[in-house]
Amino acid sequence: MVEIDDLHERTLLAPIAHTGRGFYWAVAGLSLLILWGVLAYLVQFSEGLGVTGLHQPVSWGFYVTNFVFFIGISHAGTLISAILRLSKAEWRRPITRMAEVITVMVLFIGAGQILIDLGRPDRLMNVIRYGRYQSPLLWDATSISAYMTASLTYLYLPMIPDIAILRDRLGKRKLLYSVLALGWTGTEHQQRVLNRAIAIMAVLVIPIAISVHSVVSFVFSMTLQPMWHSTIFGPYFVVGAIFSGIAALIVAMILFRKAYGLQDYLKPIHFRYLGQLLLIMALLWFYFTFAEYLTGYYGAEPEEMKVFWAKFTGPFWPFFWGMVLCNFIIPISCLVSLSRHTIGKVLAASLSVVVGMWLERFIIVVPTLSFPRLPFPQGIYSPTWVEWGETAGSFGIFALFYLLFTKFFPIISIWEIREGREGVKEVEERLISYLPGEIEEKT
Amino acid sequence: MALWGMVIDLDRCTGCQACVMACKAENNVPAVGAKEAKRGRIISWMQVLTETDEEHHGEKTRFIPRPCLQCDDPPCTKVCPVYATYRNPDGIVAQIYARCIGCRFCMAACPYNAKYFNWHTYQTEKPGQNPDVSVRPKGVVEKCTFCHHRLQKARERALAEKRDFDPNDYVTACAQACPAQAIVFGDLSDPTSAVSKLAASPRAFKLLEELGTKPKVIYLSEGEGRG
Amino acid sequence: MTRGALVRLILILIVIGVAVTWGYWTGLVESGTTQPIQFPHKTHLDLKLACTTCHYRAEKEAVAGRPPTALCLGCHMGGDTQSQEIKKLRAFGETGREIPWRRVWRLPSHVYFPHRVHVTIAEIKCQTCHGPMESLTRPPEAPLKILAMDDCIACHEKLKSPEGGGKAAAEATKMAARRISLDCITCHR
Amino acid sequence: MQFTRRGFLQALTATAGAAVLLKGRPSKVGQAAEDVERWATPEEIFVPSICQQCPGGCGLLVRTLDGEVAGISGNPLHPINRGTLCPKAFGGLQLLNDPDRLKGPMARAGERGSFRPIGWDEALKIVTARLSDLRTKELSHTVAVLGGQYRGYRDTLWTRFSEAYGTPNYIRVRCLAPEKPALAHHFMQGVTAPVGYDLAKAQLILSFGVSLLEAWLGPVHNAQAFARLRRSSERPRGWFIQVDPRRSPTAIKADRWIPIVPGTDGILALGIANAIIREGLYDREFVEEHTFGFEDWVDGSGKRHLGFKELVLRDYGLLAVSAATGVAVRSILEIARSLASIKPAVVIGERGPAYGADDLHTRMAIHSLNALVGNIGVPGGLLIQGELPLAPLPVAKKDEIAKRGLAQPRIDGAGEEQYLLTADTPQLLPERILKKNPYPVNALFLFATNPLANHPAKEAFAEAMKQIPFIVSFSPFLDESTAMADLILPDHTYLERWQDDQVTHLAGFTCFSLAQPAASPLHQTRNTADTMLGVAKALGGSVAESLPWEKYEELLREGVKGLFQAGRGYVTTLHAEESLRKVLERQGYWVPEFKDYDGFWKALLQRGAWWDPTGIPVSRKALLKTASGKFEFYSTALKEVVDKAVKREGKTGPFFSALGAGKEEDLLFLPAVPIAPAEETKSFPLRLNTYRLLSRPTGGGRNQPWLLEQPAVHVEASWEGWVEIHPATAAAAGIKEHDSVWVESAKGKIKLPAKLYSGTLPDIVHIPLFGGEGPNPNDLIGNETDIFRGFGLLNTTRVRIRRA
Repeated sequence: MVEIDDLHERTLLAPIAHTGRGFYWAVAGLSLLILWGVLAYLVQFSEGLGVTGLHQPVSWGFYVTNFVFFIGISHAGTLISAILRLSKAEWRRPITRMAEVITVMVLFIGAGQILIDLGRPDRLMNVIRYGRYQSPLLWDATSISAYMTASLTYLYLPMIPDIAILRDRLGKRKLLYSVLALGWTGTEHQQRVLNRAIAIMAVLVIPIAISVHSVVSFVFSMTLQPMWHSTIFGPYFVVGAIFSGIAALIVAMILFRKAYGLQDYLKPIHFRYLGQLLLIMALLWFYFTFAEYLTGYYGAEPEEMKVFWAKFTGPFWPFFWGMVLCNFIIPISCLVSLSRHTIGKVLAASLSVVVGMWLERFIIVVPTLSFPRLPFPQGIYSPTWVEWGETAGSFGIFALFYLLFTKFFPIISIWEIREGREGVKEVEERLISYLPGEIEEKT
Repeated sequence: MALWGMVIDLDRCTGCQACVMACKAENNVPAVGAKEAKRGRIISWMQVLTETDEEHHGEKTRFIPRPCLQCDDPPCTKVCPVYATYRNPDGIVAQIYARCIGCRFCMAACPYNAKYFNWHTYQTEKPGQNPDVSVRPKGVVEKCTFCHHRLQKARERALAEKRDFDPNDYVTACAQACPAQAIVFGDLSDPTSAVSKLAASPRAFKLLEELGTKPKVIYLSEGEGRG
Repeated sequence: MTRGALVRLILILIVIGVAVTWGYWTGLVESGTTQPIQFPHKTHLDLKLACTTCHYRAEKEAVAGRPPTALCLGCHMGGDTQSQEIKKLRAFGETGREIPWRRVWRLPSHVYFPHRVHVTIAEIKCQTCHGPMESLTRPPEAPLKILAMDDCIACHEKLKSPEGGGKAAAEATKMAARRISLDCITCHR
Repeated sequence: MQFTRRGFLQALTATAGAAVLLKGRPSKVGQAAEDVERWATPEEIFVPSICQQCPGGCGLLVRTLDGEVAGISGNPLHPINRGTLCPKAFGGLQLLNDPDRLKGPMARAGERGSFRPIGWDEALKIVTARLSDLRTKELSHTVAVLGGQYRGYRDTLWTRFSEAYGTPNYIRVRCLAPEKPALAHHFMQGVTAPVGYDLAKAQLILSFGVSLLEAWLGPVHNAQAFARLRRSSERPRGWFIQVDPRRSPTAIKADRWIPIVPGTDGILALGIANAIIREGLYDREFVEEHTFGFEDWVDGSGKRHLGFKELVLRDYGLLAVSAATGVAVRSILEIARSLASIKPAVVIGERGPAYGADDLHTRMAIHSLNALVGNIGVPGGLLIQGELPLAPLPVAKKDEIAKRGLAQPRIDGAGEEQYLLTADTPQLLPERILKKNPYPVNALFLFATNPLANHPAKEAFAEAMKQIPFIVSFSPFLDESTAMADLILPDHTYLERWQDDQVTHLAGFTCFSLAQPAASPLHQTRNTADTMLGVAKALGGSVAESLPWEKYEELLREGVKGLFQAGRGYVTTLHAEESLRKVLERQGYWVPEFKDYDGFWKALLQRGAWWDPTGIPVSRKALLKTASGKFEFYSTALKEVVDKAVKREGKTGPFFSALGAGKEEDLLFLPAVPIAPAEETKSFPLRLNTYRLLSRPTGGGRNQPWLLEQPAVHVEASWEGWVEIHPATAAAAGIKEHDSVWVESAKGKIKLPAKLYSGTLPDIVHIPLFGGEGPNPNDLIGNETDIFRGFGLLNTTRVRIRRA
């Protein structure tokens, strides 16, 4: 082990250099979840989707809910980091990497939900061989793969200097880091090119991210089904996605802050800013939800109202009101004042939003299918252990991969922090440039 | 080109389900078994829906036999990512089992719930089945095809016998079986056909017409009234 | 044998094993079919018999089917014979049972392929799909040609196009008021 | 329907060879070892057959591919169904291919219920030895044959076998009524031929609990008639009123549903009569000229008798009727006015199970409405149907043993004492067998019946069967009764055998259907008719001489010759040809179609049926065959029967006592249904009404998954039985939809899922005679029967419910 001189580097590389007992416990726990998921999938693969609780009217359930949810979470990442980066918000520096990793991990898992949901996963290639561009599902495939590529690149580019640090400082995995570092030496030219590339990607990734979730919403809104067929769905989904993304990011930040002792890097101020962002999103989410349901209520189409009342007072009321509680009441009450117990409040709000947003996805997918227009024998959907297993496994895989990532790469960008510290002066200059110049009194 | 359509007279329909069973026998539709049925997975390409007017405490009940409505503007085909379902030139909404990836988007999109999914392997090939129709594997969506294989065979017969195809050679199993002759099948593009004449009746209406799906299954309402 | 050679041998065996298993599994390799009678197609076709002389159902029905025993006996009845195979044939004839031919050519069950249209209207040679059956001196153990959907499509596309459409296409169009179709449900069922 | 016609014509050419092909083809079992694979869509032959899923008698076209059944459709030429079918017909495919079918004969191995397979020769030897042993011991009468729901030559064969062998005990355990004229028709009109209803031409149908669109005789025929009532080009939309305790699918399709307390249909009919008479709406001309007993009358001895009018006006005031039936006075008046003003109207009151204890008078009361509005012998009213002109078979030879055996009383007591008028009284069987009264049963043959599941006295039957030393079952399935057998000689299912069907009900024409085997037998089963011919031959002597046919088809061929020689009717043909023939026949011409019987037989096999549409359907003369030549409100024929019985047994005799001694005597012969006082109902506050579903009217068919999966449309149900409860009743008992509910009667209790159904009176619960696996409503129903016909009372049991 090479001695690492830089204190910052030492702290940030510590999780990669040393592995504690907690890590193994976490891996073991998550592996159990994943094992459950794998087992569930194997059963489902051999027996057919019949092992789930899905049935004739309700042909979509947990998997599609998870799909929308995970794709939603993915917005955390890139979108926040990109926006903060473009707006040159200096407090972003310790956050961006975490956000970007969430995006990449969760995108794969979200896309995987569709694979799990397919009756014939062996024919997945048909989508590519015989794809039909009329189908919103194909738009999804396209935009998600574009988003995957973009966010992977966007994650990777700012990591190059850090990988080079790892290559130089860390004793192990020399080969891996050398390859990934792409010969980074930190020359000025390299710096310039990298910065340019990051900036371009940041610009690119925002429209792609928005398109992804709009397209996900189109899966529902392009049909004629009551409470799906809505023009508001695109922005509504995007807002929800950012909302849940921020929440997931905050949860991840707090967890790693605690686990890896990053208190110096992730300070209450970060959480306060993010908390305020979350508050804004909660209000925005409420606005969209209110508009959506009020419009439906006033239109009072019988078919819409069947689903509407099923959510308000019918069999889905716990989910609906649970969603309102988790997405609005709890976060608002936690976030209005962040002067004290910032981190605790933000964590509570974020956890609540993660749950609430999952409920929201569920409450969008299932009730509409449960109440068909025609007098069809109705059925209430209740998931089986297989669906719970695959859901748990999906979360498990996400957490495990995230954890493993932190064992290979620094979760907080070393060079960006350093750059931030070195660039205080530059920031000062920039600040001054925002302000009106000193007024020279005319004489 | 013919435009195949169906008229179902709800006043004549007795809710006997002969159409349902005829369809099952003709198209090798499996019985899914007690356990699966309880979970709401009965496959019934033709299904008799019972509509009860809640304001009248069940006094006004009607039976609506519902096949696939073979929409001219089908919501299901638009969403299929792999062309496993599409409207063919005859106006029949086709379902290609060998292509279907089982995403069930078409089921979610169909406002008539006319599409059914094979949640398990419900049956394999065995005696007593109709060899003209394949047995569907697990994981694909299936639905009424207007007994398209009968059209195939009728056409092919005409071709082999070197005569013109006669639209009367083609009738669906449900229309053939209906004891009250409430189901009439034929060519909607031919104004002289029985089905066209009935479709012009003042009693005629279409299910969920307001959705603009343009179904080719037309219903005749009950009660007094001409036609 | 050196250790390296042994390892190499084992590796090769594993590769072959995997390939063969995979082949069986995906149906590329089929286990050979043995027929009750070693029927020589060549001998019969050399006598200038047409395929449809015996497989006459191909002209009438969707499936060509096997010829009935009675048809075989039409020629092979009476007189002495040295051939074991003809004796077997006669033995089947005496019991009044059909010869239990095993099926070799088999389309997937979701495909509808009407022989009669292809034989009588389109006048496609049997060999186009079945391969050089006329050269066989004993029954094939496996199909001589394995057809994929693309083979069907290619032919239909060719004939459907105005320039490719020969007599067959014109006739088909006229007779059935329907062109040679590329519509999936024409063949999928 | 051009399609079917063309298809059929092609089928005809194909079937010409079918019979030849099927003849002598070894069964599939024989070839199974050879592993013959089907060569996909091989030779397609359509074979006409007959559906045996219910007594409807529909003609089938069975699609066969190289002898394997691959589909069923209606025979477009068959006059009963004209190419259409009901849902049950398609279950036939699953019945045929049921994996649980018996694969061959079985003999009991040790305990009852365990079996070993044996060969047919051995099995037949066992039966023959047993029968011939009993015969030599002069115990031929101790052999009982239990038959089920079938008709035609299979019935003829069993009757003949019983006679020749020498047993009076050929007893039918039926779930539906025999189609001989109903007693009410017989006593009021004097007819001996079956009576039908011209539903297709009626403008109003008033139905008393007849499940017209579900399980009533010929469902396809009924549905066609209903469709014509509803929509026909030549007349306005007809009216249909359904009186029923339950809003059945029939009631749903009716213009008006009148809920009624079960068993009070007769009272309602008399209430309607009251209203019609009071308002003077009845058909005066018909009543005056063609009826007897309307007004009070004086007989030869000067004794004054009560007339129908006086009876109705005196005893059936609308308030009393309304109180007893639960039908509002206003509704009664409205029905009466509709019935009297819309013509032609037909009142139907026929169904399998009895209306109540006083079934005969209830039916007479309902039927008297037809006379009141003059619907007898007019189009759209009642029809008479002729008998089939089948060739009489040579008289069965009875030797001395047979004669002595036949002289013994029947073990079930039918035709004696209070069961004077019934043909069969299976409900008495178990008790009498157990008591060995009047003699023990030494052998029991079970054919097409399963009393251990389908009879309310099923437990008693089980007990009784334990006493019988030798039981033979012919069932193709190992059902409850068959499990008790010592020997199983499995029958073919109906698509595999030669059979006939003689439809003489409902349709207004006579029709004979003939079916050859459509499929090669799948298993080592044998047509029971052939089995019994074989047994008779082996028994030798007069039994063999009475049943001289080698094969069942020879028997059929002999009987059918009568149709060829009758000089009327024809083998079904295309509609155009039929119309021409009808025109000719109306003018007195009848053109023979066939030169010889061979041609006739071949055509019958190819087309499936013979019929005579131009018999005597609309004829007042043929319909009124009483001594007076009039419709008798006051049945002199019934009086004659009663008087004879009284003369024989005295007024204390069982028959007269059962009729209701002590009643005003005239009331016995008039359609008088007593208005019973309200019952004490504390322990069992609810009434149980059982009913038959269209999908499984005979209660069987648990091997037909399609039908089990979607048995009904009025409630959502699948695979298991259910109990329909009024929402208010359910709420009072704390029962919610799909809850498990215990239904308890004095006899027993069963657990069923609840269906809340507002289509009922609140104090009645309804259970379908479902016939699948699981709880059997026969566990609740008492073994009660009506006095006259001896049919089970399936709707008089009282029950209570509680949440399980």
